Amino acid sequence: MMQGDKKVTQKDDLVIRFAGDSGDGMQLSGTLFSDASALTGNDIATFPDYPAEIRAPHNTIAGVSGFQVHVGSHIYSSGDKCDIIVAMNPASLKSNLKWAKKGATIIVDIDTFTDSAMEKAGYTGDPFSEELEHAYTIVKAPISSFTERIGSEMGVDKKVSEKSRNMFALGVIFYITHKKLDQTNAYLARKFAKKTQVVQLNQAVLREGYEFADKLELIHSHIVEVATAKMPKGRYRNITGNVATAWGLLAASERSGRPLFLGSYPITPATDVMVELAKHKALGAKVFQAEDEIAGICSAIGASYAGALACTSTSGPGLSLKSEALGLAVMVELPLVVVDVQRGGPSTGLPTKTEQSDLNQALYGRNGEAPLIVVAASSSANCFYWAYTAAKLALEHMTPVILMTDGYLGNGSQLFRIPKVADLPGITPRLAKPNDPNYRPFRRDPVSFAREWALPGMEGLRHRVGGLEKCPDGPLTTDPENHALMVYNRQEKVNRVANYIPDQEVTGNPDGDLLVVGWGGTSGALTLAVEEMNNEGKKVAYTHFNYICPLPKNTGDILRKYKKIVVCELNNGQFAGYLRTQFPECPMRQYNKVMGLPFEVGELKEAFNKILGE
Amino acid sequence: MMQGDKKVTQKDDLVIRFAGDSGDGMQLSGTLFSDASALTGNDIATFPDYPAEIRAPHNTIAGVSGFQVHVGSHIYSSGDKCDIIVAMNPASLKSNLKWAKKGATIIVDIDTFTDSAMEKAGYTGDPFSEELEHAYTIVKAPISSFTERIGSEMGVDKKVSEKSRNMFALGVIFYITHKKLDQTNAYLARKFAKKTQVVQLNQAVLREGYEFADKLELIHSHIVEVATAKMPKGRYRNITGNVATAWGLLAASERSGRPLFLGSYPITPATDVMVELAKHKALGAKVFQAEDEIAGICSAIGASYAGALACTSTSGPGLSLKSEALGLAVMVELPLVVVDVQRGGPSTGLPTKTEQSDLNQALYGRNGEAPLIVVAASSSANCFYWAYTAAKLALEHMTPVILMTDGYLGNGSQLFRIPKVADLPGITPRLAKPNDPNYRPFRRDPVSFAREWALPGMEGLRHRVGGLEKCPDGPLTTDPENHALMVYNRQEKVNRVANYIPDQEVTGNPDGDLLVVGWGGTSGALTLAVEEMNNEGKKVAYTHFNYICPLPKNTGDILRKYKKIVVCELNNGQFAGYLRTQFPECPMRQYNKVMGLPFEVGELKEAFNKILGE
Amino acid sequence: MTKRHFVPKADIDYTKADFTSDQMVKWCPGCGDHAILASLLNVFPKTHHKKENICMVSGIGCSSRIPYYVDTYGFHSIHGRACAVATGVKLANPSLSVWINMGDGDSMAIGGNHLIHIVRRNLDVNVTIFNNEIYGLTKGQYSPTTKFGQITKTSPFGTIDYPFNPGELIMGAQGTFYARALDVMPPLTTEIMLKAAQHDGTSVVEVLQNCMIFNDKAHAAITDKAVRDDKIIILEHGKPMIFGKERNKGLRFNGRCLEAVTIGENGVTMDDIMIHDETTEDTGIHMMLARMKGDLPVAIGVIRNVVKPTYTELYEDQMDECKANGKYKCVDDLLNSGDTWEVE
Amino acid sequence: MTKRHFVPKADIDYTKADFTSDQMVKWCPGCGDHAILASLLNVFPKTHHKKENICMVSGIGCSSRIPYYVDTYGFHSIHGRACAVATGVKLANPSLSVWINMGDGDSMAIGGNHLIHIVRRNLDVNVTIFNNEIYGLTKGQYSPTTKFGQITKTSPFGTIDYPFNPGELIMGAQGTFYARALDVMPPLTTEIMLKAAQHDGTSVVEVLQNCMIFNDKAHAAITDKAVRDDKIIILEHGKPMIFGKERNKGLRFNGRCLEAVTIGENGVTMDDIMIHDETTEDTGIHMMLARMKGDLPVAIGVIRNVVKPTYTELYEDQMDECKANGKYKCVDDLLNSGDTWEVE
Ligand SMILES: Cc1ncc(C[n+]2csc(CCOP(=O)(O)OP(=O)(O)O)c2C)c(N)n1
Ligand SMILES: Cc1ncc(C[n+]2csc(CCOP(=O)(O)OP(=O)(O)O)c2C)c(N)n1
Ligand code: SF4
Ligand code: SF4
Ligand SMILES: [Mg+2]
Ligand SMILES: [Mg+2]
Repeated sequence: MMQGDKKVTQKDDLVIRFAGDSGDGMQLSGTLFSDASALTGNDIATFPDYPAEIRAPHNTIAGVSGFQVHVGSHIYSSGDKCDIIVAMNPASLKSNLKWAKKGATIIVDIDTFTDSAMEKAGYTGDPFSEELEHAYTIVKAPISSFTERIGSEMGVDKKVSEKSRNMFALGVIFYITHKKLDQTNAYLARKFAKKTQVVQLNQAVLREGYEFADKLELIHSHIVEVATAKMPKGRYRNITGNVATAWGLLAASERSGRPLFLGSYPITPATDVMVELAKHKALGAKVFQAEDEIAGICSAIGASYAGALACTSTSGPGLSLKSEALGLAVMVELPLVVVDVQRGGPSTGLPTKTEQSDLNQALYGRNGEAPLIVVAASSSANCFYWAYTAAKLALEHMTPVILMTDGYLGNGSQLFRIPKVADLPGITPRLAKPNDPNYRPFRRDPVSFAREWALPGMEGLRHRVGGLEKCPDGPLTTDPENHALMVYNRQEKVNRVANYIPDQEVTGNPDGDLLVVGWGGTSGALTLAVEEMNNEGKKVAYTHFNYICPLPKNTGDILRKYKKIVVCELNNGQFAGYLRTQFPECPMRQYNKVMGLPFEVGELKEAFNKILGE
Repeated sequence: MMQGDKKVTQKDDLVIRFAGDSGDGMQLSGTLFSDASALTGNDIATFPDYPAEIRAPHNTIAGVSGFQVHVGSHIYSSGDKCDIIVAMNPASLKSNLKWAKKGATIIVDIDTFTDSAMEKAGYTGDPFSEELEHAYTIVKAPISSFTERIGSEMGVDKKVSEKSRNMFALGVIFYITHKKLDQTNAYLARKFAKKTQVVQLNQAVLREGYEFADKLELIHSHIVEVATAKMPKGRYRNITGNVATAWGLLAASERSGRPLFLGSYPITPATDVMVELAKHKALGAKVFQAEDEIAGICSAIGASYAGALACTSTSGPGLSLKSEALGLAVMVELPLVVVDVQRGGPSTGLPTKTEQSDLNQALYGRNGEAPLIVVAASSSANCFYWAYTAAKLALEHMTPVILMTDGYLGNGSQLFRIPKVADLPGITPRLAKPNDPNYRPFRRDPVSFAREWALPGMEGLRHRVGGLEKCPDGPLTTDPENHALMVYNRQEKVNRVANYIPDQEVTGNPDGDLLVVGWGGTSGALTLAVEEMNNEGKKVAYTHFNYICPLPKNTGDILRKYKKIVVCELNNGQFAGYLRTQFPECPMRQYNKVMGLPFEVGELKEAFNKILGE
Repeated sequence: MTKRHFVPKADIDYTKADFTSDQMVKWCPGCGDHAILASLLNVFPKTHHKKENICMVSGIGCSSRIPYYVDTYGFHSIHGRACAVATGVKLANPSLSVWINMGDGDSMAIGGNHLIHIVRRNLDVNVTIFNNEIYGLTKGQYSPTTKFGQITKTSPFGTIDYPFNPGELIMGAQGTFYARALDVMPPLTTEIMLKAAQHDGTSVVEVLQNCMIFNDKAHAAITDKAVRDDKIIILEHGKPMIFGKERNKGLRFNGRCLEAVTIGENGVTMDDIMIHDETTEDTGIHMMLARMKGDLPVAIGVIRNVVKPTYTELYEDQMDECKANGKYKCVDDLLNSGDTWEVE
Repeated sequence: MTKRHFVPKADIDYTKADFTSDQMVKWCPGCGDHAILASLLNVFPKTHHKKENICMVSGIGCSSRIPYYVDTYGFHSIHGRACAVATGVKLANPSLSVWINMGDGDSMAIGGNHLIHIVRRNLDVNVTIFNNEIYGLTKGQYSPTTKFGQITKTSPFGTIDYPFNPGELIMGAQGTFYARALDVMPPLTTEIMLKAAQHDGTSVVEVLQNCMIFNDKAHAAITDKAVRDDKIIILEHGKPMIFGKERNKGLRFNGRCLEAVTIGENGVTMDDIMIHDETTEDTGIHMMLARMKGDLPVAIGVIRNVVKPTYTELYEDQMDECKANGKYKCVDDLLNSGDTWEVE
């Protein structure tokens, strides 16, 4: 089909955004495209962009739902601005044009540009002004009518065939990106196995889109072939951060021998961690959908007392509600993993947008001196490892651990190199020995300061725990010295975790003039920005934190080496503030963004260049 | 009665501790003594020391309840170690001896030292060892038998007369402190007005104690007369911090014209704020005892929306529970006063002990960027002013304000110079004008950045508020720029409060070599320690913070002036950490104590001297 | 104590349009919430309350967006806390007519405690529960009212949670007013809501609502036009409990519980049919009515409506009494009360 | 589905002493909690459950100190959260016999939501509510069960809050077992608690308890020896509802509600007296029984005790089924499921 006279440009990476009404199936198009790309050797990352409403009125801006795919040779994030945008109706075009790169290709379903739809989208004049046509390559595809026609040829009702419009757009994209349809055809056959007509319809529409593009001269000079990735050997899959988190916990449960318990309550964007775990009763995962977040964490604390690898998952407002019980977990020194998939705050805030503004709450949001471990994942795929690590630390150090991810990581997807569970680091829970006459509830390991875990049902270890201060032997006491000692011990136990974690690393150009500091979900854009700058001859060092509390032991050494430090985060400077409490001697600049959006490489480079120039 | 041949020593101050079983009426003896002292011109401070149990078994250490009184010429705190201790039973002696100064006078009810009571108290040998008799002046008073005898003479049952044992001890103390009984006799007559027999019995026992002392030669060389205070002119009363807090809120309500609403849930040591306000329906105070802390704050937020001066009072665990709703209050930008009477943490911790470890939670314990105002009272009496100020700031800046006090301030009492409500600074709530066509929910005053307050019921100002991000005009939006703007505005509004508060002051010797920094409830011991050191020829400067967030504008200027700074707090260094986030350039030492107890002057001086010597 | 009414009446007659806000309604097309909103907009003019004195309070959920669509004062609070926020609104200003709107999750999962407590206190507010038996806004997890065994996002193998019956819960919490309505019968819903508004005390109206995206047809087994007449019974105070297409079925009390009978069969006459009394203090029969399902028709309409002084009245009476008898007339009086002394 | 029992039996016979801990009991002398503790200590040996498999869970309050006084595993959690913590304990390890102990404030003020939800789910645990109608540990504020109009620390002019009736609340929440006991009748309490322990599902025993410091004689009007026989009725399943010193009074159902009658007067015979059936699914009569006061005697004993599969059983059955039928046997299977590919 593909004729030899067409120009195919090679590119390192490509960003495509599929945008349409909430019901238009943009998420599916995007997923199919990214899966096909991955299978043909590209690295990928994806990110969905939902509205807060489930299905706001048809053709309104509020109802637009997007899905962005970034494919290429080495992909750290789902990308900033787009090379290609699909807009299934006027509202999608209107609200997504701001994401287009200069000269981007924009594919619209021209059939949807009726007067009433344009008015609903807020257009007063012609959406396709001369400037617009000049600035972009606009492909006006008659998607609705073509799809309807194919449907009617197959005797399918318009209401049904309409649902395949997304396949047309996908076909166009496949053509433009110089890819084959086989894999997607196979997927469609698998997915709708029992509905032959649906398979046929979708496949036909897909092909129609592809052929439409083939006939469109306009496009011929815009065909791109994206470089494939050189990835370490191994078996791969595509995975979202929330699923990776769930699987990491499952793996930790299997390796530690402690049955998994999740006590949780739905909340965007964390719900999918629970939804995923709820599927895996066969693997022994017990999921309890509690009546609220407080019952979620309290049930987890109870389960932990009873011997489970206990977890609770939530987002900002839910973490707020868990504050009091987190203090209890600190006090009773039981293992507990709290997953916080951050979103835009404060309060209900921007539930479907991403942010890193729960850090302060994770570090400090409890009454009294209530130290605990905080770690953060930095990519959708490594949510798996950080969930695993969080569980390992909780079980081995007998303490609650907060794992910070965010909506961007949680909903976004990435390639994931599948590990063997046996190859993961071992986990040894600190179980007490039945009938040990020396067992005392708060006796500590002299090295780690962790206490032992005696489970109800074990013989000869009956004891009581609780939120009131206790002496190391167990009973209650208000003795001043004892309180001072226990406060010290609980803090020291967390501090000593630093002895068990690897050193912090510096990447980019370690001898650079500027140290870029990041933490958590921003590593994609930061890595790329630093890489590009070093490629451009600037000298920039970069260090990204996953261990937040305690910090790796060499953190101070690193920070003290650089004259210029910039701490970059999607909040008003919470990590920077935290670093200052520990390393006040290191002057730090901040680069902050609180817009419900991830960093863009461009803005980062601009900021770093400015600092270098100062 | 008082013979001329006895030696009366003059003293600047005196610390007396009354200790007995929970039911022994020690609180009453203490209060009567402090009231009598105040009326005779002494400055005073008191502090009760309850067990966590209501009435643990008779004669056990767990059941001992204490009440400490500090009287003298200028009193900043309830004192460290005691000059006089009353111990009504063996357990009281055993558990309170650690509070005795060298050479202290100790009065015991010798009748209670039965074998079984001594055993219950944990004594194995004689409680009155030779060393003990040597180290202290021990007055073995037959309090129980004398009291019983007087009772039986009056035909009163032993079970009833027993309750007057505390009066005997008080009589002895009155003698030793060279005071008259008149005032207390009058008080007893007033208090039990309807029970003549009780009045007569109490008065008789009181006199008996006094006369017992008069006959005891041992005591004659230990009579002390405490210097009276030189206090500013005015009308005075004795007041606890919790009552002062309640009254400050009442005064703010009256001055602002906004009816007071308190939505709260009982919790030690904050309950008395609610208990006090519940009495004042006549003054228009609406108190709502909610089903939990969350309903407490949420009802207050609702009341604030409806136009009240809305408040909620709690302690650490309750503040944790209020985290989520506090975020809502930040988002809807409504006035709200949250009183946190801190206690020992984490978790349920040490409910009846004092601590300053909720600061981090007050500053940071919410999801998202959720700035608010934090202020702290520093004496039982000035709880009145800080509650008033918290309300003023909330109403004038349209924001939640957290007022930090603690168990020490809240339960302790002090002299309070009664102000005239009309003399307090005015409060002008930012009420919108009915039917103002320009009213927009989040339109801001350009100077303070505060929004206007439109109350349901007002004509022409209908609008909606809520926890989702909104644009200045009111409607919901997820627009990135708008979010950035609103986050900025909310922060800036709090930052600008610094333009409305006085400069931070330095006391002690401002040219000192060391700057002592304190905040909140520790000012008594810190002031005294600094004063004593300066009197001893050391040069020590002192600055005590009541405005915590935002800090006074000159804070940095002050901190940068000193080479040596020590931040003293009853936690692991939360205020120090907070200062470092803002003034990382100022190296700060820390002096911390987490024992459920206030600072002692002695330990502070030792620490400061060490730093000076370094 | 005489009955007190606090909410001022309007001196003009409003229409539905007066209460319709300028905000775009963003529920899914076909969502049952649209009909409930319409019913509410129809009720407000009938209450004759001054528009400025109406305040809508909600939590978080699809249904909780409703304050944006009503042109009154409104507070879209946080998940589960609508009752608590509304309590403060009403106590601070009893002259407001307060309407609380919540989903089944909002009101009975995270918000369950505040719901039972507001009901126990009998605060004078109007509660509407939008019961779609699912968490809509978070995309389809089971709620405390989801049917036993149902497959949802978080129950891939079927729920094992027994659902609450909102009516039973409300009455167990000392509720004075409970009614059940259907999104598909808006005029009846309006009528029921008006009775709720007229009730002094906490009125709870549970509306069976369809979420066509995540729990479509959850109530279809009783609301479908084809079966509705036989599957529901519309209760009316003082009237016999009759139902059925032919209106020949009724409810009879057999000494321990209710049973459905056919008039004219097995010797059953109209005299056997129980008369609905919404006003009996005892909850026994009302509980039986609220509980009906399966062989018995689901009860629609006002099930319970009893008179009891409201929290608002009791509160304001106590305030007035204290103000009349209080020792202190101003804060200066208080500051100077008890033991004080002058230092010259 | 066959009934499953998870808690292992002990192979020795325990005595009360085996369950008595070495910690000093710190309640006020004369507090009703002492008697309840004694009853509990007497129940444990009778359950024959292995001592190591008993776990006491409580919240915060005077009553919640109880785990320290029982020599088993125990968790003294935070205020109001005992039910939630216990849910995790029991779900994680169904072989534990879980006892939840709470005060009236702990269970029905701050903890009200968790209480109604654990009851709704019918989790197999034993709940004891120590109802002294006051907040004891915080020194005397009114609780959700304090009598209307009572003067307490926070209601100096009398409360205006209508109290919950715990039995009604539990049954409104779909409770399968509810009983009422008196601290002053320890043997009866032990008997009732044993029945509670034997019930499969959530059993709730409300014990009317005296706080002699802050709410002395709160229950005296029915518990005083002088009046007790006439003021309470001890219900027994299958037996007529008889009470009174002369055992000549009884309860009759009049078609709408219960009334107290005297046998032999006005033609009343034993046949008129209602027979107690704790097992009827319908809650109507049980609600009437739980609600009795004033002219009617307060019901003591097991009021409701119905059979319904427990959450524990349903949970474990579903787990077992999934394990038997699940596609993945280990996490490696899961990681490699679906679309994956090899990079060489
Ligand atoms: C503290 C908190 N927890 C969880 C959520 C997430 N959340 C929002 S709405 C909702 C439930 C919605 O269900 P329902 O109340 O039945 O309302 P519906 O959408 O069905 O109308 C949940 C769990 C939240 N916003 N805040
Ligand atoms: C989060 C929290 N809020 C409040 C408290 C204070 N508090 C402790 S016990 C209690 C109530 C006690 O009453 P109840 O539950 O009836 O138990 P009782 O003491 O009467 O046995 C309260 C309010 C607390 N410890 N934690
Ligand atoms: S998701 Fe369901 S409840 Fe929510 S708006 Fe759509 S149809 Fe209505
Ligand atoms: S205060 Fe009351 S409930 Fe608490 S221990 Fe004392 S008597 Fe018992
Ligand atoms: Mg719902
Ligand atoms: Mg109680």
